[in-house]
Amino acid sequence: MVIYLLELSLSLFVLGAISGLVLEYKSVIRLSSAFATLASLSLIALIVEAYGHLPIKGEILGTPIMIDGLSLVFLTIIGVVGLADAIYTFNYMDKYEKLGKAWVFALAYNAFLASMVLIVTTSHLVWFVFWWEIMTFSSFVLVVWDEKDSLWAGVEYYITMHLASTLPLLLAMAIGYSVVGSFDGMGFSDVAAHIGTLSPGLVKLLYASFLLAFMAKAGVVPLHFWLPPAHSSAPSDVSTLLSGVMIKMAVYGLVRTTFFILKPTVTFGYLVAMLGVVTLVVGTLYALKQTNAKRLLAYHSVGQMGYIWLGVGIGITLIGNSNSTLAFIGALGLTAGLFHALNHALFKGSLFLSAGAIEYASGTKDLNRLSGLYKLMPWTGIFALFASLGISGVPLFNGFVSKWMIYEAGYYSKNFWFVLGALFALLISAVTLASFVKFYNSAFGGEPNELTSKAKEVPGSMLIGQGILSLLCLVIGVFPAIALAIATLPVGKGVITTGVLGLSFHSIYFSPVLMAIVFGVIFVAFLLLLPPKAKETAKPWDCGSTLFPEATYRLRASDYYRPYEKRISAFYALGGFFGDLGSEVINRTIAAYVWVGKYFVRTAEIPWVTVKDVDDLRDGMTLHLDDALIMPVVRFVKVVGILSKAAVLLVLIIVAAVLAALIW
Amino acid sequence: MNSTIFLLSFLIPLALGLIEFKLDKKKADIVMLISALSSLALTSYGLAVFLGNRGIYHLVYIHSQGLGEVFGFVVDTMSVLMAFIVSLTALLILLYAIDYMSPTNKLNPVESGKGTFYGWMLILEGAVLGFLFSSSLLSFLVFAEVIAIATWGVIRYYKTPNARQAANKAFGFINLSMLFGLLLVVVFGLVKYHDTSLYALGQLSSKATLWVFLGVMLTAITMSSQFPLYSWLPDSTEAPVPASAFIHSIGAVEAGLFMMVRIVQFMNGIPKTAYYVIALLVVITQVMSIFYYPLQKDAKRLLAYSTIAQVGIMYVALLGAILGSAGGLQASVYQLFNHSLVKSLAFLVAGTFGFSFGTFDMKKIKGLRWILPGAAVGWFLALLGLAGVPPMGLFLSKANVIMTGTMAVRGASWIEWIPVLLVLVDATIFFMVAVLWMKSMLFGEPSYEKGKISPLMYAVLIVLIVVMTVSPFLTLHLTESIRFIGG
Amino acid sequence: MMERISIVGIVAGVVITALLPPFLDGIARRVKARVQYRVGPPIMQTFYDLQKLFGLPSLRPTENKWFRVAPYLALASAFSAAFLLPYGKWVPVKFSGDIVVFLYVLAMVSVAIIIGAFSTQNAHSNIGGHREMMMLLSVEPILGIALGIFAFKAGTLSLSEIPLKVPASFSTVLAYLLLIYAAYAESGFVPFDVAEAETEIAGGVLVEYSGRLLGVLEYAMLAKRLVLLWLLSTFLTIPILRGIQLTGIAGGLVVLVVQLILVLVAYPIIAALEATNARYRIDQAVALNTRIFLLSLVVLAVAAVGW
Amino acid sequence: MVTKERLAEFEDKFKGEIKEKKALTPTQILYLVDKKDLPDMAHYLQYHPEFDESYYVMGIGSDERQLAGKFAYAPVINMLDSSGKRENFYVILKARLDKDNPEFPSVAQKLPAALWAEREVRDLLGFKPLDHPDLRRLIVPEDWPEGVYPLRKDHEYNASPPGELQNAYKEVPADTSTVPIGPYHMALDEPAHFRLFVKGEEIVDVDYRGFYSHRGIEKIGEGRLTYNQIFYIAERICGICGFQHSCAYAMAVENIAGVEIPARAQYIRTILLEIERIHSHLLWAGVACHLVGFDTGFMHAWRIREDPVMWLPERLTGNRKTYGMNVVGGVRRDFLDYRKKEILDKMKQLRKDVENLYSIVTSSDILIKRAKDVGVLPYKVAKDYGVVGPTARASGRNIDVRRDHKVFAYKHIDFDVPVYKEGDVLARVLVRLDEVLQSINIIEQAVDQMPEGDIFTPIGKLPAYQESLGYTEAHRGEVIHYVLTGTNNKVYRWKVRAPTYNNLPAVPEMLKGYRVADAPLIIASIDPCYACTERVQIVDVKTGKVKVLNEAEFNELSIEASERL
Repeated sequence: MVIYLLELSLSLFVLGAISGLVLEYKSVIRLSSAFATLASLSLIALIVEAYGHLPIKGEILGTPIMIDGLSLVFLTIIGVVGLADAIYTFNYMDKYEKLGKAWVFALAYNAFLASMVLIVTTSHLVWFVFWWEIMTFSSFVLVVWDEKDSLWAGVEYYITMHLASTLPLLLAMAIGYSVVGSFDGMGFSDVAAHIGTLSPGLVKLLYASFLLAFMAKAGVVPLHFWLPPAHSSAPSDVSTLLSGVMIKMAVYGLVRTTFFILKPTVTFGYLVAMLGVVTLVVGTLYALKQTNAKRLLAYHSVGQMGYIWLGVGIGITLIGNSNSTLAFIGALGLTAGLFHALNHALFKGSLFLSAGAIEYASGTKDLNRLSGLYKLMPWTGIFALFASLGISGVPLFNGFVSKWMIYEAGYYSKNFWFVLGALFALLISAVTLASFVKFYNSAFGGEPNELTSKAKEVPGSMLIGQGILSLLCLVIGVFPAIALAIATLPVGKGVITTGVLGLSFHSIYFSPVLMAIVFGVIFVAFLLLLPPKAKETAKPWDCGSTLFPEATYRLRASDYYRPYEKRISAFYALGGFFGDLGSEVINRTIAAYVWVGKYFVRTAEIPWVTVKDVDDLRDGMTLHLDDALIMPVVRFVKVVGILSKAAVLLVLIIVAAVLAALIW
Repeated sequence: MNSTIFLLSFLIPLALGLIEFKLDKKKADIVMLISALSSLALTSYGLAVFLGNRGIYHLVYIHSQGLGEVFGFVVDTMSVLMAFIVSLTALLILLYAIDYMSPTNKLNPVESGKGTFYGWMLILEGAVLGFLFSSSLLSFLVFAEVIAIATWGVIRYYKTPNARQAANKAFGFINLSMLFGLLLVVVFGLVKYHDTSLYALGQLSSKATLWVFLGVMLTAITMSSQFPLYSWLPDSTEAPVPASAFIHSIGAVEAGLFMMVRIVQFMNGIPKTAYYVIALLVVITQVMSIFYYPLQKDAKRLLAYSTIAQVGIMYVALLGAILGSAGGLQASVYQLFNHSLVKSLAFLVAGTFGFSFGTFDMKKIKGLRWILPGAAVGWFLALLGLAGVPPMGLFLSKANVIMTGTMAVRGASWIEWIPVLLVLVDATIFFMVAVLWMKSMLFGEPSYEKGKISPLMYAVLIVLIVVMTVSPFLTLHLTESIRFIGG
Repeated sequence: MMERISIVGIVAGVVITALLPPFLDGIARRVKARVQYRVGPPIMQTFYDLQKLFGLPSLRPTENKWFRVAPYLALASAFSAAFLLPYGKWVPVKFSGDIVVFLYVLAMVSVAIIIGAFSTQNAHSNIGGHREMMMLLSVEPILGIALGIFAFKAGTLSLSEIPLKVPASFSTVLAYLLLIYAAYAESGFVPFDVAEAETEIAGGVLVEYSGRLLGVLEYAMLAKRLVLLWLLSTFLTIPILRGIQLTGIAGGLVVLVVQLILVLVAYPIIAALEATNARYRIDQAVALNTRIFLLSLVVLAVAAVGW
Repeated sequence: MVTKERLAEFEDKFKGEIKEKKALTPTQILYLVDKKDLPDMAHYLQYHPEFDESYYVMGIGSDERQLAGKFAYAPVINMLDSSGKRENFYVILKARLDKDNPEFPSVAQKLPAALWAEREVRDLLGFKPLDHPDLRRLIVPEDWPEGVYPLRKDHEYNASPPGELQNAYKEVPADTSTVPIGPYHMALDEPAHFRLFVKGEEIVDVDYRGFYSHRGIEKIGEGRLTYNQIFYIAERICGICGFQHSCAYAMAVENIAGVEIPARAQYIRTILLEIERIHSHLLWAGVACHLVGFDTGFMHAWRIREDPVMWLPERLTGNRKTYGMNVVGGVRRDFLDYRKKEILDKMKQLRKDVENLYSIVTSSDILIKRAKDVGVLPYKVAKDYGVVGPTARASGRNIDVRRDHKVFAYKHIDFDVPVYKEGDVLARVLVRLDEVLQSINIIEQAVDQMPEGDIFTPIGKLPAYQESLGYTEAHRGEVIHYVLTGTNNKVYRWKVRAPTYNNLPAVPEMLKGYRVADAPLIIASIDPCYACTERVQIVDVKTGKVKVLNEAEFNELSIEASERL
């Protein structure tokens, strides 16, 4: 049954993919989004169906399928975010009508979603890598969609992926194959079974290549540089999938490979956790500076990914621990990480959709130029606010619960480094809050200016898309049990007992519902006790000056937190230094290449060109080694003028020789 | 196992090819179509029959006391599949050629003389098909010579000085290599054992094995343009695009490798020295091509270097085979199949540039997706395909090569890892170059007004894309039946 | 769920949080007046002020409804925070591991105020809001680390259990100092009142508010100050008294009374401090906070070493 | 007393242009010059190497069509000799302008100090300064119609033509947001509008618009009141420096009448001037503390200001402020001898209180932090803008009219003039605190040395169409009055220039690059007195209606102005 549902959704994706045959732009978009929506729905149905009886094994088109708790968590992410995003896409893509190529979109968009579904369901290493590549490929096509500033971002993204994600994966795959020895025997479990026979060096290599591959895809520092440009220049519905779903695939891969192929070791766990801490600090502090709405969100994706890795890292470190309490804390950390991945998919997805709506309505994503949108697009405003509160980890929103679990896990690990990490996570969430105060207020606060005054609320489908995700943020925030029911599957029950009222694990208890009731009661009580009586309106107090430029009477996004950033400028300087270092390395490599390349090209013909970069070399004539050896002879013969005869001669000799041999 | 099918499948093109020289225009087209179609029909029928009852059939037609097995067939998965793919690709290429070799071609319009072109092409096809089935080094030699001549013919077709030089170069190099390689081996074989049959290779003493191997290898790597004598291939892009497509995807280049595979298949106990020699040459080739990619601005030359590297990868797989893993053979052949399809697509797309803009200079071409959408998609897929991105077949075959390679060298000294890892490096470099070129070529402000290519050409491209995407999954398991034969 | 709630605690919490702040403020004003050779207003003056403000209607500078909701959100957050603190032996709402909750809920007060301040097209209130945010940004870490040290030492994250378990050690003493500083700065007493800064940015976050809304907002701010002070007094009281065996209602009451006394003593001191200080510029305040923050990291390390 | 050779050089240089020269008093030289070289002359004089402290004082514009059939424009330069001889004098360069087309080459293009003066004459008299850098309207309100010039003789003082609103503000610079300070703002004790263009909290550029509290002082004075009646107005120009103004005015008239007032009268004026100075500085210190949120300092400063500082003049003159002591030729009321002791005691008490206050103020180092390195005004800028008073002295300008021009009894008293180089707010604070102590010295000396004798020399009829300057060093800097007498004891043209008029244009320079949080302190640090600065025509900004003032109403207004603090 479950497999049928999976096949159903996949085939719906396929239908969506080929809906490009309809040719007419709008209808193609509508059709493919419709199919994607249905497919996502059937995914959700699948989740409900599969929930009771895991794991489920099967096969589709020769690729072995295995759906267990872990897959289910990520299927949920794909299903829910995919649903919202597909609905959102109905109208959103009209923005790009003049670009045409709707069929490409249909193809890439559905392929993207389908590939991710297969990634989390396949149990075969080679197919995993295969779909992984398809995912990268289709996402690249979608990233470079608007063909302007996105081009470079997309290329950067794709090349980085190929270098840092594909290569290691291929290597790992090869190593895996080398122990298994047959294509069909590449199932996760089979590889795991044979891993023992590897030499320790190769095992280390295996760990390293998996880690590198998933770091790159997750945008973990120092491999995060591709993420902000790519996410911010892609169409918003694509950014949602990238940031909400795709980078989660890295988390899936990390957990899957670590627990199902390799063995979770302590050092590896520490590595992951520390990478997480560094990432959450760097990503979020950089996000604080951004004034481009989507860039800001993208940097937060980096930061939040740090939280997830911290949780997972704690899990990897402690889950195998002999001390049962610590092992338990490990399980908690892992759960927290996965739960946060789920939550991040929700609020970040919603935020990107809102950013898209803002751009759709006002034509810009530059926060400096936005103002007073709340008046004109209240729904988008509300949704954006909920999602912002969610990501800032404000109580009663989903972000809080998972972050709280991460803190608890880090703290109760009784390990100074994890405690420190948890503390940093806590402090950084204040920074997150700050930067979303900026995001929300500079877009929605104040009064509309001449740019935004023309904006109006976006079409219904886009609102539904945002609404689904951002309301889920609130619901899960109050009733975490809903999401935790799924998030706890991988580590099995008993780690966290969740009820409608709250969640508890060994003596730790928190009840969002109770919190909500307390807060709500007080709030309503005061509202009833002292209802606001503010009938009379007035324009904001400008000290009674005449002819005042009202539009400029507010803080611009680029002005927020200047003193604070100045305070920590040393940090940014450090970041800049590493950035320069990276680009320097690349430049040196190219220079070195050009230097060598000079010997492969005759640049004498190029007049007045000093060879600086590769492009100059291209105009020269390529030299060949064998030419250098043989051409003199040939020229000599040519000078003698009997080349053609020589050729004939050569043939004759050969034939003669053969005949001679025959007569022998 | 009735082998006349295969006999006809290459005799028809050879015969009709000779007739073509007298024809031109429509007539030529028709004759060409007849021969190409018939050979495809025959090979596919043969394939069907073969799949019905698999096995390795060895048929001897001419056998003499002095010369042992002069002419015979080895019909096995490898040759049959290969033959099918060759004839299929050949047909597609020739169909493409019908409209390409026309007065509307911007770069070099063709008023007359189609006949000669078809003639050479058909002979080439026939020779290759014959080559595939050959069961003795002697017939390998003969067919190789024919291939060399036909190659010479198609390359010099435009008769420009460059074309002539390139043609002579190709011809000269191949023959040179044969003079000191295959020819010597054959002569040696005839003189010493009075037999050049592949089946005889199994019984050679290890010393003899080494020398025979090296001799054949010299010719093989020259035909498939590996290190010492490689530069004829880039120059051969002077040929008409369909010709280049043929040469690069299923011509001399692949023939060379094929021969090599056969040798490895039939020999046993190949000494390590041979391994090191070929490994060295392959590594050098790989490194060179890595350096050559970024220097090219001419679409066809870029593809040429990629061919060198791709064939190199096939040799890397073969290295695994030499170390004794059958997986190596499979990987090598599998790579061969996928490459021939992707590469022919790449060349045919590149051809449309010349056809509708009159240039192959990738610097000059901008905004391709606006002015020639079909070609844009084709180019996008072809380049990424060559770089080994799924769903295009080369991903699977490269993965295959690496996996088998790793398995072969696992636990060996680090030196033997080098060729395997180089495959990854090479793929990456080509990938970067490809992506950067696509960025500049496909998008942005168009540099030419809208170009147009005929529906037939479009059709060919689409068919190729489909085949290229589907075939890897079909052939994957077929190739697994390739095994060592000799001994 | 009921076992998590203590009715007595709720009653105590409501009474204290509702009535104490204006009263304390009255005392503070009186003290300041004395320092300045003035007679000063009556103790109840703040009650009168609030009463007056509650009676007046408010102007509406924007259609944005968050402007009107924000003060109530702030007030509710402040009270919710108060409900997490122990009153005597009674904790109104008891979670375990609620330090994090407490910190966030406390931050919510500022967040609500900030959202209100930014909802209007007014640079003064915007600047006020972003100063408030920066104060939060630079003080919250110190508060977090101070509490973190206590938790680390006490071995629990529960606000009501830490004071019962925290051992006396070098790092704990330092942690107390940090806590005091953080609480003072977070409450926005002079010299940290940069967000209101009446003579610079005309009241900052408050500038657009008037009448009842203003009243609610000021009430929320006062309540927040009390919550912080109460946290402080709890952390001082219970460790001192836990030595003596306090059991039953009586014991609880004793603790409650001591808490109250501490607060009543602390407030005039704060007032005196306020009276004898000028206001920091925001960058100076942030600079000071970050310095203290680095210091607190050192303290944390000390705690980790085990002193 | 000025020796010939001091001026010879100048006269040679501009021989052609100088039509006529006359010495109004030994230290006030008036040249009647040709308008086309005004800028060069002004520039030459201000930047003369031997007079490096000299500065542009004011530009007098007057409608002399009834006398000479022409308009007149007269920049005044205060020549301060730095060669040690201390031969200081005022130079008035009077140029006559064509009555139909009153245009002249702008001095402001060379001297920023002249910016406001020329905007003023454009607003009020319709002169046309050619190539003036920025000719936005300065004084008349936004809704005042173009082409109506209130200070021309043919304009009825109560006429109020209708007009429509027009924008006289700077453009908002790119990427900045705007923060208004004033007209109604806690940081200002009088209406004025600073428009700060900020990036974050950092000030990028500033626009100033003021003159909200115009009162018809000059216009009303001219041609309607006799020279003695004008005292009422003169003293009520400002509530804080009222006595300074009346002294300056008295001095100008006495110069014209050519009388030297009795020594005792001079001492009395001196004492009251210093008391007024102490009062003002204490008041200012209080405000400054309040602005940085240090209310304790504020309260204490003002407590001291009440008693003894305002208690004392009440005893001496009958008024706590606005003493009403002056009359042309001397003072009204004499100090009875037993008051001397009182004064000395109060001074003792005051000294104690002030030192106590200092300790309170400096007890909070945050206050120092806030004032240090903030609002720096470099020496050069200070000179270019002709900044005066403590503001100038804090920027290293060594100028003080009391000393340089030996007014009243100061010539007999020794006191030193505090000068600081730093030029930041802190320096301005320190200058003022030092001056308070200096003033206490001066008063004590004066009380000791005060000679016997009468306090008043009567003056008969004033000569018609004579002109002269009068000046004192007010607590904010040089106050200067220009009087041109008319027929039968009326005043034909009376021009008042308060110190803030010179200091205010430099404020934007001080604000740039600092933070919004500093702005109130920086603005306050020049101790601005808008009431002084903004005399002239009365216009209610809200309605644009002109009130007709009789003397009584007028006094009320002035009293309000003084009570505004």
